[in-house]
Amino acid sequence: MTDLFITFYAITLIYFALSERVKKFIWLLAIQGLILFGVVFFSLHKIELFDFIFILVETLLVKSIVVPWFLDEVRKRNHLKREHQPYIPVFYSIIIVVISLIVSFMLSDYLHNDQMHTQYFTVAFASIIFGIYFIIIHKNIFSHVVGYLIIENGIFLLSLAVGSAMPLMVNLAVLLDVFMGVLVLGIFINRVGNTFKSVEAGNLSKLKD
Amino acid sequence: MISILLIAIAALFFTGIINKVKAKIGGRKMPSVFQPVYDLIRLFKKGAVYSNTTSIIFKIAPSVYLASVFTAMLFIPIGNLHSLLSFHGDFVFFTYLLGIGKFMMIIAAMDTGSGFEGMGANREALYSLLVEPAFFILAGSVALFTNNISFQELFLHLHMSSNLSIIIGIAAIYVLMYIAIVENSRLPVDDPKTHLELTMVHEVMVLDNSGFDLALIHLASWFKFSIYGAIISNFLIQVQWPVYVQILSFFFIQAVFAFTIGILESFRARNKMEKNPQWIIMLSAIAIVVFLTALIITNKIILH
Amino acid sequence: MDLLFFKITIVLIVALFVLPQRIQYFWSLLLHTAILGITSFWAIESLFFYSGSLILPFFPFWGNTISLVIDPLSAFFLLVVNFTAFMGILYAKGYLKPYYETKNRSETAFHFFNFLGLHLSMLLVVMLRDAVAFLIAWELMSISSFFLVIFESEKKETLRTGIRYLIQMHIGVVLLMVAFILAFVGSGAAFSFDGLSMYFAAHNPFWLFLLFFIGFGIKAGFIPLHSWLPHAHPAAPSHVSGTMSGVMIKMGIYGILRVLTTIHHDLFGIGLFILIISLVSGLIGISLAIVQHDVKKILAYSSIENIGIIGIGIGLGVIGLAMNIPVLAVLGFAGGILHILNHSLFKSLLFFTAGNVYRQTHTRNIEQLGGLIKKMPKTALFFLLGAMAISGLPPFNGFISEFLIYSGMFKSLQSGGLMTDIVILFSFSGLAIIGGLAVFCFTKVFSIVFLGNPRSSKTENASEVENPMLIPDYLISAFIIFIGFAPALFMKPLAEIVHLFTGNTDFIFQIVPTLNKISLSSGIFIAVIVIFWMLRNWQQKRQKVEQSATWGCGYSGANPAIHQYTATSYAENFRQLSAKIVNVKKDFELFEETEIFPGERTFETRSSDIFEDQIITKPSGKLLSLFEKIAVLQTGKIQHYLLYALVFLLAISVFALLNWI
Amino acid sequence: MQTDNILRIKNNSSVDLSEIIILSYEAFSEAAIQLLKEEQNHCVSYFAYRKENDLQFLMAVADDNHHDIAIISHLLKDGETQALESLTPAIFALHIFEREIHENFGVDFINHPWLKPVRFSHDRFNQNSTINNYPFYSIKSHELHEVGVGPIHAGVIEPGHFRFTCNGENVLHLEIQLGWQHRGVEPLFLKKNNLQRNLLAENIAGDTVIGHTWTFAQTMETLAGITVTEQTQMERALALELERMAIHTGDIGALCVDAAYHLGAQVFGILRTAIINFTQSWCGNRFGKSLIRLGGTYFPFTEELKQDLLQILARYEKQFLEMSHLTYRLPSVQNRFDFVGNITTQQARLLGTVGLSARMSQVVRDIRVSHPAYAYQRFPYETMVAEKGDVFARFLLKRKEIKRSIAWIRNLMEHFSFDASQTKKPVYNLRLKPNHFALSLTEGWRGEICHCALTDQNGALKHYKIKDPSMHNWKSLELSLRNLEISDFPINNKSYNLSYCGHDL
Repeated sequence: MTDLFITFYAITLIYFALSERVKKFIWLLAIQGLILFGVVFFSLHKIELFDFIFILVETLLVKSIVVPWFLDEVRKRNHLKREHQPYIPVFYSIIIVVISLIVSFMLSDYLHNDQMHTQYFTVAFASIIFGIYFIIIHKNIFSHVVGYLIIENGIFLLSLAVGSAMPLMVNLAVLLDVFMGVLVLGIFINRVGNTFKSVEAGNLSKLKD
Repeated sequence: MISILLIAIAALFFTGIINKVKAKIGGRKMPSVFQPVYDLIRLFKKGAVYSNTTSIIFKIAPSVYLASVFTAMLFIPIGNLHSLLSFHGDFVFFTYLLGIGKFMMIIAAMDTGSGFEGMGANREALYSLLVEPAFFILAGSVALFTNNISFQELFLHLHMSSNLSIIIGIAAIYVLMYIAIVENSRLPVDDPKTHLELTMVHEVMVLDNSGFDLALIHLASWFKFSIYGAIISNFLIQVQWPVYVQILSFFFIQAVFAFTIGILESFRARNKMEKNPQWIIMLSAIAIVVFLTALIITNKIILH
Repeated sequence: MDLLFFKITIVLIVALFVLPQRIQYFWSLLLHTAILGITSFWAIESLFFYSGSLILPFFPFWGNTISLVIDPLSAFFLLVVNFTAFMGILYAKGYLKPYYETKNRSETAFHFFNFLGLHLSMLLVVMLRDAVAFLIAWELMSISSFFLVIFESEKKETLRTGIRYLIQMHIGVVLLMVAFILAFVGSGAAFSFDGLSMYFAAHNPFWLFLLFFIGFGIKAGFIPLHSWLPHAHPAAPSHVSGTMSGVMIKMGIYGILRVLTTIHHDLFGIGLFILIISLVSGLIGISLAIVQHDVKKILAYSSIENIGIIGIGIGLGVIGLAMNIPVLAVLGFAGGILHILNHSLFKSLLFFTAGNVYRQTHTRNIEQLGGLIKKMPKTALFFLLGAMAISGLPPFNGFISEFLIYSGMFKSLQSGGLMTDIVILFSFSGLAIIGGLAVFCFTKVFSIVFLGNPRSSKTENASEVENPMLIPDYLISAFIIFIGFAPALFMKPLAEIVHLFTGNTDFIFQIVPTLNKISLSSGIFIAVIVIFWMLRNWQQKRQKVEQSATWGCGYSGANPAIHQYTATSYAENFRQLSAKIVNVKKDFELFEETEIFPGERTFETRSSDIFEDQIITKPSGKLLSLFEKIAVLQTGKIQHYLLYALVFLLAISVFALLNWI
Repeated sequence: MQTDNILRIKNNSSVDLSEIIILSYEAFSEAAIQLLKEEQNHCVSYFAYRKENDLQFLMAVADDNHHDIAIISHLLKDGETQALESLTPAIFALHIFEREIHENFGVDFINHPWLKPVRFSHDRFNQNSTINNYPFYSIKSHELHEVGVGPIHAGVIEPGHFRFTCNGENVLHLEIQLGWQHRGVEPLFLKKNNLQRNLLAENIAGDTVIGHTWTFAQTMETLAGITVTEQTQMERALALELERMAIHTGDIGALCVDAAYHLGAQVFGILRTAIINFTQSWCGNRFGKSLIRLGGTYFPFTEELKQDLLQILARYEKQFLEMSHLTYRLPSVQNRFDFVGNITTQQARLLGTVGLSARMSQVVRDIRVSHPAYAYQRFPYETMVAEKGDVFARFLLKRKEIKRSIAWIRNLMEHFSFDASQTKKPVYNLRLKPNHFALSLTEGWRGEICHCALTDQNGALKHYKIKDPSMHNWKSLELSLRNLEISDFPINNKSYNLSYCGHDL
């Protein structure tokens, strides 16, 4: 069953590469949250109840509801509609995401040992690579936040891959980190949005001067 | 042999159902499901006008096109009903056979020396080239999954037993549906209803065809739809079902397929032309995920 | 065979120079026929009646007798070379006719002499095993083809192209020499192909193979070693380019195959290497073909693509051997080798028909052609046949070889490991894309050249060429269709050849029923076309059929020449997707924002080969300026390529030496 | 600025011809350039007419800030060389007027960059220029192809010929050739009686019946010196806003068709029908023909009609907002509309676009605000602009204008009570002031409509000049297409929805 969610997760990454609209990004993030919930639900029920509930809350509530909702608010307030042309055409992004998926799958086959749940590693690695790539190719600061969240989802999966006790702590830290990040960036965008109509990273360098 | 008949019958209703669904959603009075068939019959009875610019290529292309689609149809089984022709790697032949029809249609469009038709031919050439890998990767995944390389055996051995094979099924149906849409130039790649030549793909390619030739072309694209519908239905029909159930479910699935396309066409706008390539290559990307899944199922990638 | 025979041959060939111009052709035809007769006899004997190698003592050399060895691989190449070269000389009769007025007796004699030389040297290349003799034959082949390329040497561009070609060929030959010497030094075995196996058995084969691959690859035109190819083919007369593209570049493939027969371990890396280079060559070759305007340049780039397809087959075969998947090995090799034959057929057909067009219109720029199907209907149909065959469409021969490769891949998916499967995934996706791109490319060429309305006055006086010029086209077409419809007949000899590599050829015979079904399906397809066509004619007899102008929205003032798609326009949407690879520059000044009433503009595109730019032109330019700066070479003008050769050679040799000696 | 000797009049007013100062061409061009350099000014009409054997040029320049219109004039004597230095290189927006004068009278405009036929009028000076040898702009190349669309389109649009110079899918340049349905409307005005003129005005452009007829009525009423009642004024403005709503709704529907969003297309079609059906119940014609008549009307608006209208509006508004919001938010529609066919503010100013086409590029140009008729003086209208100048901006602006029109109509309904007895019956027997010049401007749904009329010493019409907003805006469509894909043409064309017959006249 976990494999099923893993595959869906891989497909969401392809859609991320294909999409150009901010709204679609948010929507995809919410779906990823749901998929992560599915992953956790079907694979972690052996661990302690408290941890289990915690993770469920985190994936279902935070990842698929709170964060997307918050981002949507930011989007609405700033009238963000669409990315300007990313630095690399979408056509190539799709090819790149596919290659990163293949590499990631092959890597997890190569790495498999008893300490690691390579199931999660497959898309976790691809997700992190793609998140970084996503940040690189987009100009809009809002999309950078989205890329950050994609990486975060990847890290979440990676922490599932590494073990069962450790990840909670890792995750907690990451979660807080991201939460703060989103919050700060959100506020920041809100403020910047008033001065700059289009929230582009290029404009930020102007802000420094 | 029966499978060809079934596919041909389904083809006749396909466009009618799509139109009916679209009309219903748009709140218009519905044309009869048979309307496209009537139109076709009328076309078969008509004379033709040929451009002075055109050569033999233009005249023979529709026949070759329909022949290629018709011959391709011979390879498609339905459940237990065997196809007329079947051999190892027949889906390669199938794809290239459709390719020869496309080749002829493209050069026939260029034969008219019209800017419009050049445009259509050019678009068709690009899109069909982009969509080709998706079909091969999908076929490869299923071949890997079932260890068979002909349509007949692929589907006979396709058992949706585990969770992962369900993914293969869903994703394959999804990709196939969109391949059918690209191949037949429907929304969101192309809109057959938009009235201006400048935005169309397939319709503008056949702008100069008339009468019998045009009827052949229409018939070929119906068959094409029905062929893909049949392939999709094979993913769902189980061979252990009784034959009549198989036939009924074949028609049911074809109808659902047409219905889905009708709904899709009502509720979304078409792509911007320059976005089409990336949208089409996405199908190959999803097909690759299917391939990876097949690798997991066959324990080529060992995960735990 | 002794020296006397050899001497007689030379005398007969040299006799060309004393014969009058009219007879030269027939004399050389006679000689070609004789050569063809003898060697084909050997080849057929070896391939069909005699299992094992046929060994003929040929030439005493430094005390050793150098023999001609004809194993099935050689025999196959002998037949392919003979057929294509013979078609070339048949075609030359008509094609050269206009040149008799401008060229004098010795010039034409020299041309025929070289063509004979090319034919003969190619035959020797595939028969000789001794390294020295092989290299001499190889060199002979390069030099004779050089002289053939510069036939129209009054054109400066042609001469430059020829010299560039010669230099690159020499780099190749030096690399081969180095490779042979390294093997000789490393193993102490015989200085020949047979000696290589001993070397390879004792060492990691990859590096020496790499050296061989580069040496042979320059001839074969693998990207990035291809840069001579798109220049030399258009410069040469059509019968020469047909022969060069049809068989001469295959000599590189022959070399690689010959070396591969001697390697028996550590094959995976080699296979992967061949496969990757081939995929790249296939994809980039055809992409570059799409954006050209020069019909022969398109065909040249498409040769690179086909070398890629051959390489994919061979690469997969090697991987199959390495991973112990016999079905992949057998069908990969079978497909690759069959494609050698197929490509020699349709590529020479395409070059000959393109030659017809050039002869009648005096332009190779397809943007100035159009509507030729009405004036040159036979040429057009032959070109169409070639175009469909090269696009790998059934029921023609190109499909059969691609089908063999495909079925090898699909059949081995289950038995292969993860790595193999991923490799296969990329291979069949790549092959599918290459096939699609070939359709894109050849629909473009065919439609722009032959269909629609004429685009310039160049086509006004065009008429169909004389029938004798079409004879080779008929023969080749018959062969193309024959392979397409009866592929099973070719499987037995193919098995003989594949046996050299795999030792097991069951799978070829297993595929025969499938091929028979393909023939059946093709037959049904043709029958269905005929039925629809007859139905259509029957219906149209009863109905009113009119002629009228193409629909132009009711506007009657339009100029039909500019209202149709051009080659550049056709390629444009593909160019946008592959801008980085095809590197097309537009000479066009965009309209400014405030330029409401635009001024005069011109528009032109140029495509430059990115590999040529990055690997040859730029580095050699930089090196040159570097040398100039440090004033090492004060001599002034040096050929860029010479420098390139030197540096490249040194680098490779040092690299190779450091690794194993 | 030598504005002191320039005659300035208000919208919908007439002036004696003798008051118009005739300048030398140097002074004329200097004044014209001076005036048009200012951002608030734009040329609403520039034409020539025969005054005996001489040629009198008249230019009307509207000043948006001062709410008046400057009139300048020049007389080209018969004996002089029929060649003048063109003003177009300085003021691009004048190109179409000069071309028109050139076509009609053969006056050569030196240094005009684009001196091509406008509409192939029957009495054109150069009879050799025919519709099939229009000198299209062409880029010298073997590698480009041209696509000619029209005059017969696959859909039912009016005839026009569009010549695209393309590199593959990309349009490098578009040139539009019109003039296929030239009917000679302007000369007809001189021959007919007033009722016939009224009917003719209704048929200038079939989709701008109210706009053109109202402008015509104002021109004639000014010349005759009669005024219509307050109620009639309000009715006419109401009809104008209804027309705007109906056509904008239809346009949005047509945009949906071109984006292949069939649901939207059908719903907007239904909504448009609701509005035009109301017009039908009011005056018997869906497009408002026969509603506006000189001096009065046969179809006074009543309180019952008001109730109907309010009901229809309520229903319409709810559905329209819902559907347009859905359309607006649909990602596939957004993808199709965004960044397509962009016209920058600078370009819009250079082209001198008017109406919707100007406002979509942040150029505030609205006659209802700058030169308001009585109805808009009493119930002011606030105009608005869109930002980006692309198809999406045009879609959005149409949507907003509909909303604002509804609000304006509501305001009118609330604060004005209609009474049929307050209206007068039409009068066709008008005595026009002799030797007068009258000008009227109306903001039709497409943009400003300008009618000018001149009378001779007997009070008969001597010259009648119509300018449809499309005259300015067609060039904007040409520019929109530059460096765009050819498949984006239909959607651009629909978003402008310019008039063919309004241009061809």
